[in-house]
Formats: sequence, structure tokens, C-alpha cells
Amino acid sequence: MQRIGVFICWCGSNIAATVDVERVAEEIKREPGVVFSANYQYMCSENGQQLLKNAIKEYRLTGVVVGSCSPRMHEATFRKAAESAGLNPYMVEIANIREHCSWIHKDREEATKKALVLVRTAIAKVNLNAPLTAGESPVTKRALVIGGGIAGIQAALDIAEAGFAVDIVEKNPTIGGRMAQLDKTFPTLDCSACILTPKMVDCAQSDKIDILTYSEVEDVKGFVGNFKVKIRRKARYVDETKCTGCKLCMENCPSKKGLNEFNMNLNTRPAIYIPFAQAIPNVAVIDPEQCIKLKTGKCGLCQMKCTVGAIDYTMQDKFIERDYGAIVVATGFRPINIDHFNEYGYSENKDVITSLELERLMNAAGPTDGVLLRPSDGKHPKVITFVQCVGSRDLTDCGKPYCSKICCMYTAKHAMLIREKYPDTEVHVFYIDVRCPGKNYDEFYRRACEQYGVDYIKGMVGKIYNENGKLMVQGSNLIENEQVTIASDLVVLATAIEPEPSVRKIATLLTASIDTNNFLTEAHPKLKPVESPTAGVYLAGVCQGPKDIPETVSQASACAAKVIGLLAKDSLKTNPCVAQSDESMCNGCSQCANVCAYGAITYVDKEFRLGGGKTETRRVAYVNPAVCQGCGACTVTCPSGAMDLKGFASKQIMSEVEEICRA
Amino acid sequence: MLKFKIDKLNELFDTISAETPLAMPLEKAGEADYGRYEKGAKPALGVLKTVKSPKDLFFPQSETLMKFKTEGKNLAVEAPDENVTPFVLFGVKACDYKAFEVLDRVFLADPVDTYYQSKRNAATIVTLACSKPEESCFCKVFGIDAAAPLGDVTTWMDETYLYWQANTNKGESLTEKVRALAEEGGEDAVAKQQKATREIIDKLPFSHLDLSYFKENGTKEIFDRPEWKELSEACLACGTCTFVCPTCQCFDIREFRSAKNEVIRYRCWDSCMYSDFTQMAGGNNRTTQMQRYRQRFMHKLVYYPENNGGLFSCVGCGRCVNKCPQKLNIVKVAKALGGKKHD
Amino acid sequence: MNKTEEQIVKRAAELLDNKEVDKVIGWKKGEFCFDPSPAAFTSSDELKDFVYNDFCGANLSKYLVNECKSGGKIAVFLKPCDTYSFNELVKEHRVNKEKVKVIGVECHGKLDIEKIKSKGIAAVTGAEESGGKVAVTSLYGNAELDKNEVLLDKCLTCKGKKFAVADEIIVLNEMEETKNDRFSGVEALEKMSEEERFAFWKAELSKCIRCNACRNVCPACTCNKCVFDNNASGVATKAPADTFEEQMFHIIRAFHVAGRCTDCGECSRVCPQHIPLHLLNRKFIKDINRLYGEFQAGETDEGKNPLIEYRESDAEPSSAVNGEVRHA
Amino acid sequence: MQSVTETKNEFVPTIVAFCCNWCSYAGADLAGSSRLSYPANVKIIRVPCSCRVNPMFVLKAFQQGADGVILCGCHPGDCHYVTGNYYTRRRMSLLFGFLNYLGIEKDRTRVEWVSAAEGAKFSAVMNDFAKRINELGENKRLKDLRVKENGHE
Repeated sequence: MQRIGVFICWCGSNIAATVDVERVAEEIKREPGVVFSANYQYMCSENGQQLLKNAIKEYRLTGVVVGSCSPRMHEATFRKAAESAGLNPYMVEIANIREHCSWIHKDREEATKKALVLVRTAIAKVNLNAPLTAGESPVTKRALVIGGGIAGIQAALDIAEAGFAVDIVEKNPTIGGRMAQLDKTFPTLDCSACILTPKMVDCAQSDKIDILTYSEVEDVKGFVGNFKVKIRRKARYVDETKCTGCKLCMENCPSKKGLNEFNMNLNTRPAIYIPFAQAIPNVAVIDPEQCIKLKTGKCGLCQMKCTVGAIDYTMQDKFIERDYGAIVVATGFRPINIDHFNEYGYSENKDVITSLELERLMNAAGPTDGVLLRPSDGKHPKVITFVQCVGSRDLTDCGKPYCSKICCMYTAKHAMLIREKYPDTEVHVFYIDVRCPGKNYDEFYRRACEQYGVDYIKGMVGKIYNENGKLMVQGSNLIENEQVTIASDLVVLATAIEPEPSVRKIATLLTASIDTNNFLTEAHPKLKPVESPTAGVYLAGVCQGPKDIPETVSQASACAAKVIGLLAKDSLKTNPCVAQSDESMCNGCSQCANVCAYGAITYVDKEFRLGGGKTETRRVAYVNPAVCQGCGACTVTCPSGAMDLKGFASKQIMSEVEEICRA
Repeated sequence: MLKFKIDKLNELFDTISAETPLAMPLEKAGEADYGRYEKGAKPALGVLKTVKSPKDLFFPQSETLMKFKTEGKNLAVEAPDENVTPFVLFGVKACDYKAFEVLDRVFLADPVDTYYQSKRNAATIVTLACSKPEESCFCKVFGIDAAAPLGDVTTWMDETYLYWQANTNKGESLTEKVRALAEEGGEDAVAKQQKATREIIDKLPFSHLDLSYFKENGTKEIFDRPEWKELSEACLACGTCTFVCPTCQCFDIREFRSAKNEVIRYRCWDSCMYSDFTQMAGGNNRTTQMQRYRQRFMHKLVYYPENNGGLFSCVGCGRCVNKCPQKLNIVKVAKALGGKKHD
Repeated sequence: MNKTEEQIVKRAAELLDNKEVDKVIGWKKGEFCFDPSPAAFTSSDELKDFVYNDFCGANLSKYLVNECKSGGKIAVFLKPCDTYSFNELVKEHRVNKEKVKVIGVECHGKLDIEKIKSKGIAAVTGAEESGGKVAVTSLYGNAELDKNEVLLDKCLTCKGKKFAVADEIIVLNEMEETKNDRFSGVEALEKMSEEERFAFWKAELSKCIRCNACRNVCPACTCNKCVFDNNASGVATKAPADTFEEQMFHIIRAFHVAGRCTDCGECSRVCPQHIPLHLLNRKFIKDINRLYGEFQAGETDEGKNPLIEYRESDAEPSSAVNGEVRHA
Repeated sequence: MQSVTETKNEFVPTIVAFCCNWCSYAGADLAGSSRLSYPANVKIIRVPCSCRVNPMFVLKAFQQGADGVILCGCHPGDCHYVTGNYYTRRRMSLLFGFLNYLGIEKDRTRVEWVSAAEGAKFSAVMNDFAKRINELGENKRLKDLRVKENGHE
């Protein structure tokens, strides 16, 4: 029988206010197997941990139950403390008497009784615990960054800086991402390209960074320290190693109708193109949808013009497989589709544009060479109206329930820049709230209002319609308590942003959890904000939640620090709570291998001794403990019960069930 | 001799059960088994063989032996009440009645199994003679007269009457309680039925099975016969034969936690066909189904008679013959081993 | 001796004499015509006891699990429905198909001696089928019964006369397909109220004596050690000590064979209490068909069963339990 | 005697909730940290993934006197172990349908997907489930009668 010590934490008043911790500790003393029981204000404090360590030694405890907060919070803490006192860390079980008890029940008697049941249940489990030892697995000292925007670039640079190899996989033909499309950045108004392109160049020049553009992650196998990733290198039809970026091909391409994605489809580009001047790599790519040669077989002009013979129309997608120790997801965002927001008339009126489109219209490298001209007739707009929260903070099914966070600031930026460059322009902004927390952010917004005379109207826009060539923006002014209609030349919609949709597939491949808005979930919102719940997978940028450039860069660097910390290790401790097959009972039926998502189960022929000197060779399952993630799917598939999960064994769970039902 | 009109039987059962619990063959979901008679129950007296034998009444398939109660870290043992209310067991056939003798020699021998004894003492057994034996019956082989079973009371039944003959004091006192419902007479009808039954029994295919081989040969000779392998080949290792058998008496002791502070220790029928039968800490002395199969028949035909003055621990009820999923049975074993005499 | 039996014995003798196989698994005659037992034959001399008649209902495929452990090649006679079990055993690596020669044998539905006796005929000495009638002889007189009334339950809902696998077949008389709706029994229960269903199963399951015949005969139950026999499993039971234990045993057993049960009907055939156990397995089969598409276990000897597969669009448990139909 | 009748009248069901570690257990934690209450008779057992829940655990719970059993896991598609809850979904769809086929009230068992972010949903689900079990009353059909009434003080 185990010698069990029970420690009931007050958690200050968090537990003690509702649960009679002293009574719990006292009653638990009577449980068979319990040789020590105590209560303490903060078990997680140094003194609390010391109490636990001392008791383990003094009472020769073989099992420990801590009645405290969620095991997701401090299980590791108490396991570590136990280990330092010489007890196997897996002999510690947590009874969650805070989140699952004191915080949700008001009645002290009721909560105390429940706490007793929860502690007894943990005792029932720990009675059947067995010491577990973590195995070790090696770490591949290379990182993968998925997404080549500013988040990916920063993470890659930091990881490379520490001396580790890192690959950037970018689905577009160039790295740079959304930031490359921006004109100026708030709140300093420095030129986006000017601060981004040097980093892009650094990436290209680093001997530690391998940039795989026009590539996508196809498959991920393995686990922390040992990922095996299959990458699709999409056919570019241009040999990257040969192309010099001279653009002769672009000039000679007869197909010029392809929409220019980089310019938010505001103008067109040739079928063979380099997305923008500072693209990295500065290599052309053929759009197979537009290329006459690829579609009809007739043309081949670019191949004729190319002086280095880089064009290859027969190129096929290629697959490469690489090993990584860590993966950073930095897949970024896109503006949501607003075609279905009928009230804004985005699809009917060319002069109703999104903010990202405005960025391109104001950018010197954009379709209008930086002169603000409206798309419909190329005239300079005199009255510009901005509409905030288009699809953000929207509880209808049309939009997104969250705040996109960056719109207030970039709208202030746009308004300011327009007023500065074209002082004769009238600028109105319809807003719900203006949210500008952040260093120098509120100051920036106030400058827009106070110095630049931007007209901020608190109210929502109900309707935008075209009347005699003017865009009539009809909205309410909640401060004046009146309906207003502003005849505008250009309307800019601060469109909500959403995670780049390809993140869904990536999340599935990585087994990283994703929330209902497709943002990747962090392991803990406060304490592990850059880690995914899947070990070895880190999150940077908007794929995790809306954020601006400074935040993105901070998060990317934080990711890099985590990755560096991981890659600096030669080996990792593996989770010992893995499946194990009792070979004497295994039938070798293969059902378990069929449900294993990790390919952790293989079969071996094994000889068994029967009675009377006879032997029998049987096919039995073998679980690779380094590959098994411990989900337990196999244990239920196994009819004989040969497959069990260490740490969550069937008998342990059933004894918990019994204890709960019989309390 | 008394007789009860068939249409008065329910009245008879109601009268008995009003005073004493009454167990008898009842129909339940299409099958007949012994059960407690209650008003409205469906007696299955016409059924020749209940699926399980009435041994269930004295040696239930599962039975609480004691309870352990814990109070904090202390343990207390609680024995069950051994005072069993007197009850009447009705409708027992000759073979099943004979089986009680086989069981008594095991459970009532020193040390006495008090759980069994208390129930045995509490019972007044009313037997019912067979009138339509079937091909799987071979009670005659064991000297049993299916037309004249023993018991505290013996009964016979035909289309019109149930005939009633008390044999013991217990039987007499039961008779007194029901006499009001009865008429006198019936000797002739019973004699006529007995004659017919005995004639049929004589013609039954297994009635002349010769078991002398098992008496005339040494244990080792029988044990080592090569035929055991072939005989047991099709055995599924299920426990059907042992659980329907009126004389099988093996049990296992198990425990069940019935409350946070209470454990029930109970016994339940075990089967020598099961792979964990007589499992010991050091393993099992019988590792193959052949060995287990042999054990069952060696016990019935050799070991038990050796220890009980030649009494076979088989009463020829034929339940195993009917119920074995693969149609293996003691008759086939006896013929295969004691072979020549049947050719 | 019937023609088919003659042909089977002839083929078995050839295989043994030519040393093509070391062992033949078939049926051996008993004391009557209606009590043949499964048996192994290793020489053609032994084949004099071979029988193949209307009472050879037993599915022989499970015996191969043990037989395959020893060396040598085995020939086995399987009726059409038995061949599905064979495939399932091969799929789960319980039988090595390289070692086995499957000989499909014709079947026109097998008879149930207990049903014959339940017609009030005691002391049966013989029974012979011809032209849809069964002539029964007994010590109390003779009788003629309708074949359909005394067929084994499993034959009443025959899956069909197709051999899912066979290296060769012996079919002398064309096998007629039986028209039946094998889910009608399940449907009838589904139509009842919860209370009625509970009462039905309570009455049926309370007859259970835990003899394990259903489990031990089941070709899908081939575990080296069953959870119910394993004292370390936490659910081991040996007796129906409480009504719950009958429920537990049958629920878990049905769940363990769900997706693997070929509906061979052996469980119901061997139950000494005639509990309609096939109605348990068939509920799973019916629900699998309804929710995940038609599936016949043992149709082939490879592939995954529906419980080790999934579709992202699978029905939610709440709607599945409420009878949602969703598949393919 | 008085107290016995009183406890009988005031039926407090025993409810076992199996929660996967990554989503639903975290969802329960969030319900706790958000102070979203649900009845105290709901007791949670942490399992790594809903696919760890063996039908035997469910039956064990009923045997020992549970009145309702609920399984919670990550939303389909969001399983921490990629596919675990897809298997759970099939297994439990079939198992719970089967239990109902045996006459067990279908509302005694439930599967719910609760993410780590859905503390409010967790609390709502548990409140609703507890209410439904209260309405159904004591589990009498799938219970080991040897198991003593625990009094539910």
C-alpha cells in the first residue's frame, strides 16, 4: 500500500474562503493509506513546496496528493518539488479544488464536501500510480518558420543570429508579407519598405537561413525536436538559380491581364512577373493561369528573351522533406471578404475601397505611383470618408466578433497623411470607439484630430449609395444625436482582418489547436503566449491574434528565444505517459496501429514460453515511446485491454470513477 | 395417495406460497428455470428439463459469504444470516433429486459448508415423476427410476390430475396444509403411467450405456488414454456443460466493493473448462483445453466415485448432451473410452 | 450419405492422401444425425466418421486460430456465411491464410434440433429434410415439419450464398437465396418505448448464466485473454452476480465486436438460454450502416472497420442516437 | 427514518464528466476562473483525450451509481491529438445508441465539444445536463444493485 501525503492549499482565500481546508485535511487523515495530511496558505510558494519536500522525507511518502488549483497550473511545480525530495514526480496527483470547486460553488458546506470527494478521487488514483521515467529523444538543430512576413522574417533572423539553421517557407513568390504592401507605419510614419527591406535582405544573405518561397507545407510528422516536414515547392517555371531579375521577360510578356495581387488587384501585371521591386528572391514567376504558353502551348516569348535560359515551361511541383527541431507558425492575415456587406456597397462602387487598397493607392510603388487618385475616374478625391469597424466587433454572422486592433491607428495614419499631402481634402471618420492604447498611440490619434483637423464622427454608417457621382455616406452622429449624410468622393473601409485561411490546414498538420475564429490558440494566454499547446510549435504574428507590427516583431523575437532555448538542448525528455502494450495479452490484430495518428505502433514477432517447455511465436504490438503522444485512442480500440496508457491507466480511471460515484 | 385436479394447481401453489416461499420451474422469456413462485407466475411443469438444475436453490450461482466493513482504518467482518426461511421446492425430477445426494457428499462432509447446509435443511422437496423422457436422458444408467422419484413428497402428473404421495415427516406436514384442496386416490393411474414411462426409458438410446470401464480400470490407464485429445478438440472452453450440470460443484471466491466502506466476498460457480480454473500463484497445472476437458470427465467418472463409494457424479439428466454448443458430451466420452462394449 | 457429403469426403481424402494438406477441419458424426461435432481429420481413414448434413451449423473458422499455430497446411470446409469470419480473422492477423485452403461448401440452411424438440417432439431419433419438409422420427411417433419452422435463427436471416473467400467450392445443388429482412428484429425493438425495451432485455439478459458460450464460439472474440477473465482488468466477472453484470458483459462484448462482427449468428445458436444475442450485434451493424454507410465485416480480408475510421462530417452523437441517417 | 425519507425526496444525482486535458478540462478551468457556476454534483475526471474514454469507464460509472455520464472533448477538427475525438464521436454515437436500445434513457449519456476558450459553454452544458438528469431521476436501469445507496447527504 502507498504511503500517501495530502496537502490542501488555501490559495490565500481563493480556496479557503469557500472550502473548509482544515476540515478537508483533517477528514482525509482517516483515509486508508494516508499517513500525512496538512493544509497551507500557498502550497506553490517556496515554503509550501518545502513543506511537501519535508513531509516526503519525514514520512517516507510514496504518493502525494495536492488539493490546489488546476493541474494545468501547478502540476509541474509540485512534481518538480517531489522529485527534488527523491519521490518520482509521477507519484504526484492534483485534486483541482479551486477551478473545479471553490471558484464555482458558493455554499461552504457543499464546496467542502466536493473538495473531499475530489481529494479522495486523487488518492484513489495515486494508489494505483506507478513511478514513471521520462525517456530522451534527440533534437534536430534546425527550425522551420512557416510564413515569410515580418513575423517570420524576424523570428528567422533571431534564430539564425543564435547560430541555428532555419528555413522560411513562404507560399507567395517573395517574402515580405503584408508589411511590404504598406506605405507608412504608425505611429512614427516611417516608410514601411525602408525598414522591412533591409531585414529581407539580411535573410537572403544569412548563411543560416534558407528561403523557400512559392512553397507550402504538405505534411508534418514527428514531434518536438524531431519533426519531419514535407514541403511542396510549387513550379515557378523559372529557374531560381539562373534568373537575374532583369525583368526583360516581364516587358515582353504579351499577357498583361493578370490582376496584381501585390497592389490589391488595383492594376494588372504580366503573366511572368516579379511581385515588387524589392522582392526576395528577386526572381520572376509565371502565373500559369495567365501564361499563354502554358495554357495554349503557343507563345514562349519570355523564354526567347531570357538571356540566361532560366525559363522552363515543363517545370513540375517538387517535394522536399526536411527534419526540424522546432516550428514557428507565422502565417499572418488577410482582410476579410466584404462583398456581402451590402450596406457599404463595396462591390458596386469602385470608389469604396478597403484600407489596404488605400495603402497601395498612396504608395509610391503602387498603381498610381503614390498619387491619391480615385479608382473610378482617376480624379483626386476632395471628400474622403473612413468607416471603422467594418466586420470587426460584429456579432452578426457577417463579420467577426473580435476587434481587429490595428484599424484605429492606421486610419488615423491615413487621415493624417492625406491631410498633410492634400490639405484641401476633407476627411471624415465614422467610428464606434477609438482604441489607441500603446506607446505614443493616443498622442498620434490626437494629432490627427487636433493638428490635422480630421473630422471624427462617433456613429455607425447605415448605408452608402451612389447619387450623381457622389458617394452618399449615411450615418448617425451619436454625439450630436443626429443623422448625417456625407457626400464623399472616396470611402475607405477599415476592414476586419482574419487569419490567412491556409492556417487551418497547417494547424491540422501540426495538431495545433485553433479557435472558432481560426486564430491559433496559445498554450496559455498569459504564461505561454507564444507557444502552441503542441510541444515544439510556436506562434508569431496575427495567426495567433490581431496585432500591429511592433507587437508582431516582439512576439516573433519571443518565439525565436523559445526556439533557441529548445534547439540549444541536445536531447529532450519525452512524456512518459505513453501507451504500452502488455505483450502477453496482445492479439496482434493491428486495430491499435490503425487509429494511431502518429504511427507510433509497429508489430514484432515475439516468442513466448508456454508450459511444458513449449514456445509460441506471436505477433504483438510495440509502441515507440518517443513517438507516442499519449492520447489513448489505441487503448479503447484494443478489445483485450492489452494496450494501456501509463499515467492514465484504465484501472486508475476506473478507481476515480468509483470514488466519485461512491462518495 | 392424494390427487389434485390440474385446474386446481394454481390454487395449490397459491396455498403453499401463502405460507412458505415456493420454488419451482417457471417460464421466463421462453425458457424454464427454477424460480420463486409468485401469484401470476407461469409454472413450467410440462418442461422435462429446466435449463439450469435446481442445485441453484442450495448452491446459488453467486452467493455472499461475508462482508468487510471499514471504518477509517479499521476493518470489521460481517457474516450473513444463516437462518434460512423454510421453503418448498416443487417439481424436482428424479435425476436432479439424485444430484442432491452427489452434492451433499461434498458440501455436508466435514468441514460442513454451512451456507449449503442451512438451505438444504430449510427445504421441503416435492419431486415430480417424468412421464415423457427424451433421447438425451440416461438416468437409468445410474440406477435412477424417473417414474418413482424420492423426496419429501413424490408427485406424478397426467392430463387431469397431480398425484401426491408424502414420504417423510416434512412431506406429511406439507400435505396437511394442502389436503383441503385434494381428493383421495390415484394409485392406478400412477402405476399405469410408471409402467409406460419405464418402457420408454428402456428404449432410450443411452439407457444401456456401460460405464464399467471406469470402474474396472486404474486411474492412470484412463487418464493416459490417447482419445482425450480427439474428444476435446472441438471444445470451446465455455462453461455451459458445468453450469447446466446438476452435480458440478466447483466455485470461485471473489470480492466486490459495494460501498465506499464495504466489500462483499462472494462465491460463484466456476467451471473446470475455464482457463483460470484452479489458477494458483505459481501458474496453472492444467494449461491445455484437453487437460481441462479430461479433468471434468475424470472427476465425474473416476475421481468422485473413488472417493464416494463408487457413486458417479453424473445423474444422466442429459442437459450437457442437449446444451453443448458443439455437441460434445459425457456419453460420447464414455463410448469412446469404454468403447468395445458398445459395438 | 448425401451426394454433397460424398464429394466433400472424396476431396478431403484426396487432399490428405496427396499430402496437399496435413489436416482437414470438418464435422464428425455423433450419436444421432443431429449432433455432429466439429473435428479435425489427419488421415483419409478417419474420414469414415466425416459428416456433412443439415445439422452442420457450426462455423469452423475460429478453430483455425489455434490450428494455424502449429505447422502444416490445413483445409477447412466453410459454408458461405462462415467465409466472412475467415476473412475477418485474416484481416486481424489471427489466421495465416497462406496455411489454409478454404473449401466452400453448399448450404441450404441448417436445422435447429432444439426447435424441432420445441414442437413437442421428444426422444427424437432422426430428422431428414427433403423438399422443404423435415421428417422427424421419435420414440413417441413420427412427424413432418416445415423446414422454415425449424431452421436455425441465423439461417432465417441468411446473409446470402456468396462465398466471400474460397480456394475451391463444392456446390452440387444450386443454392437459393433467402429473402429476408435481417434488421426487422432490431427495428421492432427500436419502435418500442424505452420502458418496453428495457423490460424485454431485462427478461432476456436475466436468463444469462455467464457460460461464455457466446463469447467462446464467436470468431471475433479471439483475445488471448478476455477482459472479463482478466482479474487485472477491473471488470472481470465470472458470474451474473447482479443484473448489471449481465448487462455489462453483453454490452462490452457487443461493443468489442462492433464493426468486426460478420453476423454469423453463432452466439444465438449456442446460447443455452436462447437469448437473442444476434439482436445486440445487429443493432451495431444497423447503426453503422445508417451512420457510416453499408459495411459488411469480412467482405474482404483487408481494410479498416468503421470504428477505426472516421469522416470529418460524421454525425454528432446526439443526433446519431436520435436516429439521424447519414452516410456516404 | 426521518432523515432517510428526506434525502430520498431531495434527489441529488451523481454526474461523472470525462474531460479531455487540452480543451474541455481547460474549458472547465476557465469556467472556474470566470466564476461560472454549475452544480457541485458534477465531478470531473481528467483524461488526455476524449478518445481515452473506454465504454467500460462509462459502464463502471453507472454500475457504481452514477446517474449521468458526460464526455467532453475538443471540437471535431481541433483535437490536440489530431483525430482522437473523431474516434470518440463514432464510438460514443454507437455506444449511446446501443444503451438506449437496451432501454437506458438516452439523456443519461451525452457528448459535448467544449474548447479551452468556452468556459461559459462548459458551465452552461453542465447546468443543462444536471438539470436533465434531475428530471430523469435516479438511474435504476444500469446499476449494480449490490452497490449501496450513498445517501447523497
